[in-house]
Amino acid sequence: MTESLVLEARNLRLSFGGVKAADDASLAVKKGEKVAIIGPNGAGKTTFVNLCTGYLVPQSGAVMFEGRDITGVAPRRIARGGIGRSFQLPQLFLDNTVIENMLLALAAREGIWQAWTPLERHPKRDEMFDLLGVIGLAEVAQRPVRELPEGMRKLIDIAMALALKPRLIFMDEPTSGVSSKEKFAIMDTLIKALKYNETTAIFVEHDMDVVSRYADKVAVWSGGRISLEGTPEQVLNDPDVRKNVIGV
Amino acid sequence: MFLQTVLLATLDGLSYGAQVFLVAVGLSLIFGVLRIVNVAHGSFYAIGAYVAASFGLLLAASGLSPWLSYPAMALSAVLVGVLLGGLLEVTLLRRIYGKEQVLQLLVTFAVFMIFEDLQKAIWGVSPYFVNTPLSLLGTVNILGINYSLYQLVVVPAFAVVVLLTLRYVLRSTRIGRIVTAVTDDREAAAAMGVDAAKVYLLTFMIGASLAAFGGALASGSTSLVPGMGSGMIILSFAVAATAGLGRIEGAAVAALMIGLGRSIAVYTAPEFDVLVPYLIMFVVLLIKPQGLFSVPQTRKV
Amino acid sequence: MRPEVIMGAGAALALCVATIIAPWATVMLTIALAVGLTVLGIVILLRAGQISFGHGLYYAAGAYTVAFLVNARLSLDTLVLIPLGGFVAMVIAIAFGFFAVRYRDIFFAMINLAISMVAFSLLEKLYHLTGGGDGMNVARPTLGGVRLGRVAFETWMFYTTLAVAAVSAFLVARYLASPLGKALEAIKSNETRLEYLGVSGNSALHIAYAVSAALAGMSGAIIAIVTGHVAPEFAYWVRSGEFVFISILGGSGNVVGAFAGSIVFEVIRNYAAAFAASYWQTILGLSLIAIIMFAPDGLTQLRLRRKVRP
Amino acid sequence: MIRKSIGALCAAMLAASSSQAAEKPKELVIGITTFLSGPASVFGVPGKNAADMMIADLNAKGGILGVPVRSIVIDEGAGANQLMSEYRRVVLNEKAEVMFASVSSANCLALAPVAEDLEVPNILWDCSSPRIFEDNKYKFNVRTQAHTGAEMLAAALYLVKNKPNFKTVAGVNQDYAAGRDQWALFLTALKALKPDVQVVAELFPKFGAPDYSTEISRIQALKPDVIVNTSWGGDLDTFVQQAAARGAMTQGTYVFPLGESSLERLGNALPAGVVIGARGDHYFDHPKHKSDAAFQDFVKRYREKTGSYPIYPVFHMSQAMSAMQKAYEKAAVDNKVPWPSKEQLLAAFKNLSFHGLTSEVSIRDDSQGLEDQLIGTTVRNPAFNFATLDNIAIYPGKLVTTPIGQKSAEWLTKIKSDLANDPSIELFSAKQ
Repeated sequence: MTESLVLEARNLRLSFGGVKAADDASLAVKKGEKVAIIGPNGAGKTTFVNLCTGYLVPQSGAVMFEGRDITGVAPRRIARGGIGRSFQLPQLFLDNTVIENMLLALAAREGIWQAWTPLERHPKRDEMFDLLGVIGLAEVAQRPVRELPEGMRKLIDIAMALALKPRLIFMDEPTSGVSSKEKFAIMDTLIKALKYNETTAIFVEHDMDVVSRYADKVAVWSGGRISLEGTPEQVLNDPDVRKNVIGV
Repeated sequence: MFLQTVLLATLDGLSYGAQVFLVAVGLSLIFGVLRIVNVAHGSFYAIGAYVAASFGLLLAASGLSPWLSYPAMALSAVLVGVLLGGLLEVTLLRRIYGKEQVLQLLVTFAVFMIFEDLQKAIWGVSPYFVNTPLSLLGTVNILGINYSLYQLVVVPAFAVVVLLTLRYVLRSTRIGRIVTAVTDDREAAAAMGVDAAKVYLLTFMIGASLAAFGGALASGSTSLVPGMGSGMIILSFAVAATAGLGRIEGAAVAALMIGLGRSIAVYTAPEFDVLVPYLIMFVVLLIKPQGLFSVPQTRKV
Repeated sequence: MRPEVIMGAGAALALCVATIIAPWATVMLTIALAVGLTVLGIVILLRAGQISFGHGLYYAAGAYTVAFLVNARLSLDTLVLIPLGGFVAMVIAIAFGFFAVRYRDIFFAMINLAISMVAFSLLEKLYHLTGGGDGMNVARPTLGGVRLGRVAFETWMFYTTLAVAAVSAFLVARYLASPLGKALEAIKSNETRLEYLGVSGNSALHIAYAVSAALAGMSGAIIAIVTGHVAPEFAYWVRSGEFVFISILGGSGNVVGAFAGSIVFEVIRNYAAAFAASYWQTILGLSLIAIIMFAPDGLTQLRLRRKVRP
Repeated sequence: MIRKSIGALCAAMLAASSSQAAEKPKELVIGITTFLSGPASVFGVPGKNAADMMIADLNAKGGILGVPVRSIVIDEGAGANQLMSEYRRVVLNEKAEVMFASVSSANCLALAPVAEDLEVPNILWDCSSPRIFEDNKYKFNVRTQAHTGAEMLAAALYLVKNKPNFKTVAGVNQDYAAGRDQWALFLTALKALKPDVQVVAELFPKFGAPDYSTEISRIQALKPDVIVNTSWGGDLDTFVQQAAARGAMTQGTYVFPLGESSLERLGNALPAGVVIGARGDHYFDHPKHKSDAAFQDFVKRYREKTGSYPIYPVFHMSQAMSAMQKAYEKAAVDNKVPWPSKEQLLAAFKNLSFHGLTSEVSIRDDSQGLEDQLIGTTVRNPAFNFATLDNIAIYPGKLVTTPIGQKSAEWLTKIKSDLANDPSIELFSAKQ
């Protein structure tokens, strides 16, 4: 039954200092799905991502990835196992150029443990230029990340996760910090990039236009659990969701 | 027999532990607020001791009451802390708060080197010893062994007074709460509109005064020699790290541990008394990387 | 790479010329180059934003290895002793690294300080084994199978050290430019991202730690051979502080800086000692402050680790 | 710089080719290693002050063979490596003809082979390790004073002679090589002289320890008859002050073989009845020489300059200076040259007799100096505001120095107890 599931979070619980950060949270994601996680501001949607990617370890419950139990496994092993992640605030090597960031991701995938060939002459470096091309950042490849605007950093952050060729990617608010004019363009690019590697995607999102347009499934995070899930139409028309999440 | 050894070791370790505590607590306080590991802290200890000794000699020469040597110790601690500590903070440290922690550490390392020469230039190289405080109070006999009241009671008592005062000030006064707030969460405190520059200066002067006070107390029972600060800084560093940087009560416990550890070693394995503080520090850091009394801090992504 | 190679070659040539013009400076320059090796090790750790305030331990490990081997009358050659010193230091670093690389920043500095002070105390304590505070004399070994007189030995030791320094500098430069070296920068810059790329920052740092200890060990071995004496103070915290001092002096931007800094340090120190014997500490202290305050360009590699916020 | 270096190079080549008849130099450069920083500067700085005064005196009288002397001082406190490179620089670059090394035994052990290597005459002016000449054969090194073996033997002889009835002994010694050597040799001698002696504690507090609470408690608990402490400088002062404050200074006989250097500083803290050594024949109120005009004059001028009475490094420096002057003069006369070559100078050191401020010292074939040892017991003297010595015994260097070819650690096991009553020992007491 679980074979077709890429990710399955089962009854995750975690509390620090009396605050229940996760309280019986469960979610199942099928291969190829694009799942949006929405929820009220400050509800701790990132906590769920952190639990699934090993940054936080649940006190009870289990996280299954492609049928294997990855509960309590270190983030770097989870990353090597095929789960990529981008962050709400991009986590980049600010002093380096865009391509250097990408090349480090490439080297991480291809084997970082070599100390002879300079990174900039990595035999597969063209692949990274291609990937930057797909997401439309080829022109800034040689610019230091520090000089780029937040929206571009966001994309680079995602591109680094994609460079690992993950089978599942978590994206934490991919369009935050991007002007509303650009967000659809960016999402289009990302969806294209996901298709490129047949990657399953889970993204935390607060923009309902983006959610309704790109998600196959929507899950509502509220009270430390997935309180409701369904198709975008079902969920976005739910009266509770309309009141507490969307705010109409 | 074992209990007696422990009791004697405790009595022996008290004075030493108390002095180390005074120096370490200043180091810890400064780190907590300024986030600087102040290598020059050992110099404040040494200079405090020399200034107190000079006062002591002055008192002896002027024929005033020898009991004045106690207030003179406090006075020299404050003088060193406020004048020299203040000068250092205002002229140098203030300019490096934005820099990498390690660079700050190196700047204080440089200051330490300069202070070493300064001490020699002012006080020369002959050992100073002013025994007025030590000989003034006499001895008490415990289990057939004479202890000097100065080492057994006065020095530890001062340490306890300092500890209690610090606790009171940090918890129950406005300035203390500000200092605590800065120690616990720098950004939040800055956001609350705390005048960081003032808090830093004040903390540094207090921390330096504490080190100088530790030195002043030491001047009553130990020789003042060139290089005395270098040994003390590394020891108080060990205490502060064992306790967890920024932890006041922790420093007291760690200083006692190190004081006791050393004297127990002299009783049981005299070969290894020198190793004790570093071994304690090493083992504690292995088990609790942030020190015994550190508050766990979770980083968010 | 290219400009660095030219710079390095030019500097090496200048040094050779210097020893011919001023033979008395040969030993001083040899020592400076040897110390530069330890500093090179510090520079590697600086790439990861980490400072060891206890590298004196590895420096002493290399030096004492040589002292023990020479005093055991095994008749080992200098060219064997130098790598052996590096090897022993590296083995210790690999073992201790299992603990040390879990720490970062000031705690990394401190755990290193603690272990080096334990080593320092032991070297002083184990009097019958290590000669205690007196240290040990190291009789002059053969060099390349030849037993040389003082002047010839000093000259050839200079060239040997220069060769070791040049090869090390080249290898380290390659290392720092390689994926593994770049992973070190990533530790400083953003370790969270590194972890999510599937790379263990601890392992990358562990390797760097071992390499840097091996360099310090070779450095200590050369010092032991050149000065003919080892002492516990090699492992004292002030010595470790000096290494960090020199790395700042040279700037950690490139590998040549480690040696440049080391030579400048040695010269300042010698002249300060010669012309102001009572004030050499002040002169060194002032120059350190001046560099940190007014020459931040040499310090570009040392920036605050990025703070991460949600 | 370059011209100077080329000049130096040529000079060096010239010097190498003409070892027979050396050119009389414009000045005689000597290098002196001594502590200017760190705790041992209590010895190093008085030694340097003494050297400065003596060189000024020497130059005022026309220098050595008409050549003025200039000294270059090297700080031993900078660490062995720095010291060695400075030492080389002074020899090779500054062209020092004679080196004086050093206060610390560790540094002597390190520098002796360097001097051989550099082929520069090296006067071991203050260090005490017997290992220097017992473990090595040196051509360029010469010691113008005694070594630890003689110093400890004299103290042990004095103790068994003056306090014959003790049974237990405890040692409190600084934890570094010299401290351990001193205690080991003292104990060896003591056991040979008094085989039934019982050692109740051997404590080695850290060098530079600020606190001896535990050690003093243990002494009070164990109540040994004799307590031996070879500490010096601040460490000895701290120990005595803390012990005195706890009434521990009067419960047994204390033996401080290096105590002479702390007498003045300790003031009232040091009670009467403590056995004090002086690392040789040194005492500002020396019973044999206090009426010598030169001695009186020097002590007076030294006090005027530094505010203190001279202590043993001052005397050691006077011996080294005198030995150097004597050796140059002897070599010039023996070889009938205006200025001796290096070889001629080294030859002159053999069996050289000279005296500094106090009694005559002679140098043996193995380059070790034979120096008398002065030991006394403290008394409270109204003329001084610190404890002075009385009941002084002076042990001839020949009597207490390990014979050539033997090792102190072995030789001391074989000494006989009647050595303490040898007629060559000179006794001085205020009562006589």
